[in-house]
Amino acid sequence: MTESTEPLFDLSLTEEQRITRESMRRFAESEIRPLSRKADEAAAAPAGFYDQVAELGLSLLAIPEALGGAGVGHKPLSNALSAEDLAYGDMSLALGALTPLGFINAVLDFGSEAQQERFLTPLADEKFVAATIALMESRATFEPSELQTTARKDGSRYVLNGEKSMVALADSAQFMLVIAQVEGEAQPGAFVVSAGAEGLSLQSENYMGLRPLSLQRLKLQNVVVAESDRLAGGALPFNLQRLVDLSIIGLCATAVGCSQAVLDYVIPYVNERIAFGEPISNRQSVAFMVANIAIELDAMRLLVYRAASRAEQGLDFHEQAYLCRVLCAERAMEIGTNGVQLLGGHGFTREHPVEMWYRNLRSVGLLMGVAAV
Amino acid sequence: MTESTEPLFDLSLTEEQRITRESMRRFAESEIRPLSRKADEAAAAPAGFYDQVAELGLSLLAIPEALGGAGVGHKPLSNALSAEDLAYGDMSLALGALTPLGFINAVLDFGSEAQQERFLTPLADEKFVAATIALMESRATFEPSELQTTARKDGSRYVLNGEKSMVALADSAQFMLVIAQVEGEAQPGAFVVSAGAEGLSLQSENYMGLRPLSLQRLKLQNVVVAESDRLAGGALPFNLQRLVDLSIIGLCATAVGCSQAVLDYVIPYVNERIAFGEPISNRQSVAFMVANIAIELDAMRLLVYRAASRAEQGLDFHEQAYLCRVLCAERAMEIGTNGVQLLGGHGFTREHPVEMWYRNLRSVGLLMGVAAV
Amino acid sequence: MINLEIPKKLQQAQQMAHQVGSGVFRPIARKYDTIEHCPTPQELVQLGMMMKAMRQQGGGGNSEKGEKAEKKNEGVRNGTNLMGILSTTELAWGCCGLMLSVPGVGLGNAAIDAVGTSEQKVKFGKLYCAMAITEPGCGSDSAAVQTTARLDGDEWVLNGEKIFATAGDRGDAVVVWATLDKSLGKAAIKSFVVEKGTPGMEVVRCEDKMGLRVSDTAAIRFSDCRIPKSNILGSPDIATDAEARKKAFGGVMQTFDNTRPMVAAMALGVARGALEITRELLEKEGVKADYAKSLYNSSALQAEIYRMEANLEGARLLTLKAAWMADNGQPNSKEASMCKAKAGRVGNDITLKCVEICGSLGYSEQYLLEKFARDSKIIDIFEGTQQIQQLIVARHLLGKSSSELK
Amino acid sequence: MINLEIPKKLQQAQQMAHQVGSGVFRPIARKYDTIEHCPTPQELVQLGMMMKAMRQQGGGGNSEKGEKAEKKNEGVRNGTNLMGILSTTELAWGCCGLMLSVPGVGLGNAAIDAVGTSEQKVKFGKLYCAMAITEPGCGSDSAAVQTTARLDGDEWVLNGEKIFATAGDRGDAVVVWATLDKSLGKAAIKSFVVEKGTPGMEVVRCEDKMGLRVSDTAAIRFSDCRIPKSNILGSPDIATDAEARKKAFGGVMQTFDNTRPMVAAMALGVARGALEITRELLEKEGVKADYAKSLYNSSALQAEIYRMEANLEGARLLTLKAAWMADNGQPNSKEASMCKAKAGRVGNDITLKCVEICGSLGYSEQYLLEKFARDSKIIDIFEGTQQIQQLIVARHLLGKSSSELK
Repeated sequence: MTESTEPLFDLSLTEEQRITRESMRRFAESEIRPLSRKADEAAAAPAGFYDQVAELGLSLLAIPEALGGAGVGHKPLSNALSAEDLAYGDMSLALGALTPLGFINAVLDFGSEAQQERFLTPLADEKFVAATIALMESRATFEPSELQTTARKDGSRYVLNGEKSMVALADSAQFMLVIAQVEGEAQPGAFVVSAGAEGLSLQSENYMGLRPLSLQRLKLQNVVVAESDRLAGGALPFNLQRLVDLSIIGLCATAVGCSQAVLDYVIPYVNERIAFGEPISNRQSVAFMVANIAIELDAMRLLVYRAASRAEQGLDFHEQAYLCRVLCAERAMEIGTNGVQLLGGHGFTREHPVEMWYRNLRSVGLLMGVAAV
Repeated sequence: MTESTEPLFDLSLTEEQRITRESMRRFAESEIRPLSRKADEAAAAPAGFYDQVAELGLSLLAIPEALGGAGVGHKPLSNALSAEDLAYGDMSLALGALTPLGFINAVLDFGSEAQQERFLTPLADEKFVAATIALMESRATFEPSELQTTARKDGSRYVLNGEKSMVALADSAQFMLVIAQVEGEAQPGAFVVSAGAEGLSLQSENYMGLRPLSLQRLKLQNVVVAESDRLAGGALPFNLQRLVDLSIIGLCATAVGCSQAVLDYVIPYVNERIAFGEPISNRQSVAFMVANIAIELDAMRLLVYRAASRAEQGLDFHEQAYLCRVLCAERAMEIGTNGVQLLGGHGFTREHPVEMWYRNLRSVGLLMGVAAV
Repeated sequence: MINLEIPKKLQQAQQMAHQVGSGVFRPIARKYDTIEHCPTPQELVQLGMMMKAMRQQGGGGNSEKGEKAEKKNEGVRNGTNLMGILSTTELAWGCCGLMLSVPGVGLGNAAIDAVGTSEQKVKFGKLYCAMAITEPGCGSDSAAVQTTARLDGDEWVLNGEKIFATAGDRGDAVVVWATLDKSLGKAAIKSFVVEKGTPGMEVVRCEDKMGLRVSDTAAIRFSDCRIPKSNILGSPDIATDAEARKKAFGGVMQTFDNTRPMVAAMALGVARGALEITRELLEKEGVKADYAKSLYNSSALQAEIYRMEANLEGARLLTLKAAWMADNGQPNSKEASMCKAKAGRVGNDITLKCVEICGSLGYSEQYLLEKFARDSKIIDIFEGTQQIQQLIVARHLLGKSSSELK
Repeated sequence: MINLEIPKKLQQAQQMAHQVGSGVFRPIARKYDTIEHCPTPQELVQLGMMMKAMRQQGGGGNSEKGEKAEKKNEGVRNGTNLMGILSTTELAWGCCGLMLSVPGVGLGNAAIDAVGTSEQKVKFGKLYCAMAITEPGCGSDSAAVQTTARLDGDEWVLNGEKIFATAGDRGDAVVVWATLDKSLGKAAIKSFVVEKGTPGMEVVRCEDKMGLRVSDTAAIRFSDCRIPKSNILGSPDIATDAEARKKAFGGVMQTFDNTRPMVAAMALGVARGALEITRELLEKEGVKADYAKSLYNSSALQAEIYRMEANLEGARLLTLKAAWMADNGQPNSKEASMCKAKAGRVGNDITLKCVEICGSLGYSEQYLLEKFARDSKIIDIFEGTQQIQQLIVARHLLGKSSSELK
């Protein structure tokens, strides 16, 4: 094969990615993991945690230089790698750390220059400023393209009504991108609602896992949004599918990081745990479970990388994101439950993190709209 | 618990069933199993085989005494037990042996006295007289309630058009019960077509498995059936669901027999086969595969028994038959493929029967209308 | 005659248990999941007395009936084992954690029923007995017990540490596995009843757990803990020849033949509970699993439900079979492990799947689905993990010893 | 830069292979499945010559490129390994049995490429070389080889019996594993090239098989079969210390690092073939898998397809990764086994599922679905069973020797 400018099939990191990964991973191991259990028990991120996250510059990087950021732009692949690395420390805290970035990416993709200035400048802060996306609604067959939350046009403004669920960081978000069915239009629209808007109320809810993520219900009763706060198109026309797919990639990337945590935790455990006179890892049923975690985990990872890389290259990535979700939802849960199984009764106690990972990994099959990379 | 006439939860056989099972099982082991491979290679039942089957009296038992039978009537549970036992010898030959019984049961259930006399008397023979049910059609999303084969009423007769597939023993059947959508009616109807009827043509087809069963395509071009040959109701009104469900129970019962054959074959094999200095059954991956075959097999069996027993007791059994199919389709195939896996490369050769069982067991997820018990 | 329907007589008991599950457990299930470590919930105290009374009247599962059932050739019996499965399923349907917290019926009671003398059954039958087998170092390896029992005059002296003793804190007594002589292996393992408050017995901690949070799971330390000589269950003799040794340990292990189907029943109850809620939530959205079309011509959600129902039904019937065999005096070690293996994994699969397909409702504490998905996990672990059950089944099938198939 | 798309340069080769698969193999796939034992199909002879020529021109997978790829630090390479995966997938998509029957490119050639000297690569590179490892008594236990090789003057004398040698009958030569000294274990196992027609080498039989029926699978007996001294691949020395012994056998086993991803690619091709036919048949009935709605809001058939596609994609990417690592000089034993494990089982699952969901069309010989479901099974077995792959992966992960984790 002669040289060509066309990209080769490649699994190597760029130098920049390698350096970023190293620092993300170090942060995950030294700063996040030690907080993980406490955050889960408290169902809240530890005080000051997100400000520490802000120092990593996830939000700043993406925001245009003119608005106070680093102007790297929307980089789904690099973001997915960070999601994976942070989630190695803790999946909930990683998703929380990435939540404003999801909002920022949506504004970068779909917002006008004026909107970018208005909504991104406040986020370009040394401190963590939360912003989020409100997409899901609480019913068993929720489908993002079939929303019950509505936006009715009324002169130069929209009136929003409905109820959103699983809105991450809803209690601290300065902006929320509310996705609603626009009356008289075929496609849903995206509306930036500011914290404290009239008619907006929050209802805290507890979940099986991702407890520190502050997933809340958001009620909208005649919430008024100026027409200028609707993200009606910028670099790209508004595209809910794209937004959902990027959030799926982000979520799946955190599932990869969390699953890797499971693998790295069970290996020494099964090697050290003695039963029937030998390490339990000398038993095929144990060893094969570990092997399968590694196999499925690597498959998950490669699907995430492919979807993210396509997104970053500007190729279609809907199908890839879809398959990513299908594989990760199934396999991440398998890894979660086998992680507990490998520790036996001990795995069921909160002395070990595997039970928390089990609970967190169940979200991969159902969560949408969070942490769009 | 005091005594009561209400039946207890019970897994014991009646004395009669015990005796029948013994002779069926003996026949399966000594007469069927040795023919199994040859029949598969020839894609035909060995000459004289079905006459030997006739001596077991499967058909005769069900036919009323007045018509030359033993008058035991329609006994789904006993029939299912026989299906299981015969299939222990060979699944295809068992299904073939039971095919006329499916027709007989349909006539017993849905035929008038005159029809019973007309269609059952010729089957009450010492020799094997074939009769069959033509239900399936060859398309990927076939659904028994949505038939493309049609019956158009024309005076006192019906004109049938369409194509049926996977009709067992079609080349030797004296009668075929053709299920067709009746024009102007909501439900399909059942029509007895005699061999050699004008407009009827057969097309032989080969399948992955069940090769000796002579599964054929049946073309109907303006085949005329007298109104009196439509099974419009007897002991019960015609009910396609019931017919399909009974055929599912019959098929699943043969899957249980065949899966048991797999289990009984692999146990000595893995105990005797040496690798890495020990019997391979000393390895958990092998041993657990065997354990799981036994576990799933017993679950399959109990679902079959429950559905068949409910049918025999006159209770609703649609849901039970449905679940039976769902479980058996999945687990029987799992057992089939693991049976081959346990023999490794040897399992892939036709020196051992496991590859044939693999092929036969795949039918459980798709075949309908054959061997209604 | 083959009949896999539940006779009306048993249905009555089943319905009673269901009423407890739905009327008593369900309304307080979330509350006690949240509270976690607490004294026995008040709502259960009266229930415990009622159930104990029922037990003694023979309504629920007394040992007398169990003995009768052992006699063969009396015709088919549907006895205490089957009854136990049915009622356990319904109670676990309500809340498995609360079921395990009802004072009066512990796993230790099952052990006493299985191997105790009539005298012991009477004496300890009144107590709420926990079971303490597992030790910090031994997990599923029940034969590796390090806790020792030494006879000193008229008393046994126990030393060692136990973990994962369900109701070990709230119970009146604990059945403890201990070895009379470590060098003699399995045969020297015996079980002893230690009443609460006995000096030298100390509850070290109650575990923080993912699920079954209302149920207490205690770590207990025995330091020169002295109990009466008569508190040993079974014979104090240590079998001398290999065959007898195996049998002796087998006797201890036999308890599992009764308890494993009960634990399988817990999985059945939890899974059915999850599946029912899921079906209700889906029906609200117009998705009805009515068995109208073939599996592959159904919707994805219908297909999932059919698959779950099929596997649940398989697990249920295997469990009923194991219990029926016990009721009819048939050896059922293999079948007890088979049903535990199938129900354990199916219970976990179903509850997890239900959370997934109900989306945010499944994952939220608004419904019990997420709780069931947490609770179900331990059922595939305790009373012998999935892997241990498979080992047992495989050894039976392949005719292997535990040294051949490790 | 992370990019998992196939570059255009490789796509061309891929498309060429696809055309062979679709234009040459597919039309005759059923015919030769039915004929079974036959001489090399005429349709393949010319193809074989063409492919050999391509190999020598460096278009297909020559060893020179392979060597270059071994050198590190030359920037990322997409070389012969990746190319091999892509073309194997397409050819197997056409018909895996025919692919294995194309004269000229045998598994033995891969072994010669991996461990032969440059001289041997030239000399034997022209031959169509089969691989003979397995023996009647040893299955997956490659180290238990009983066939012996004894040096007698300038010749090796081989004795023993081999089974499951793909193309062992039709090939020009066979690469045979034999031991120089049974008492020295793995380290004494060497591979030898035996040309067809060598006296003392006899094809005993060709197996009747469930699938891959056109491909010949030979049992070969060696009775005092004498071959030139130079026909040994690698060094004739037997390593003396434990570490070197391990390495020596590792060298033989290294072949697998190249062949396992190739076999995984076969599974990918067969599975994709089945899935594509299935999608076509379903589209005829109006069922389109267009990724329009979430998994659980789709139909059961759509959901099945999505699941199959997802797992196939996982297997595909794992396989590409293992090949990419080889191309870039990275040790890939673990990854070779990972992709073989995943692709092997996924290939079998998918082809079987496709038969099921297409109903009578899937089961019938009218389409190739049932054939794919037969062919796929051996792919999860040969070149190391699913279980062997898992063992290898587990040993890598857990840092275990083969005596610790058996």
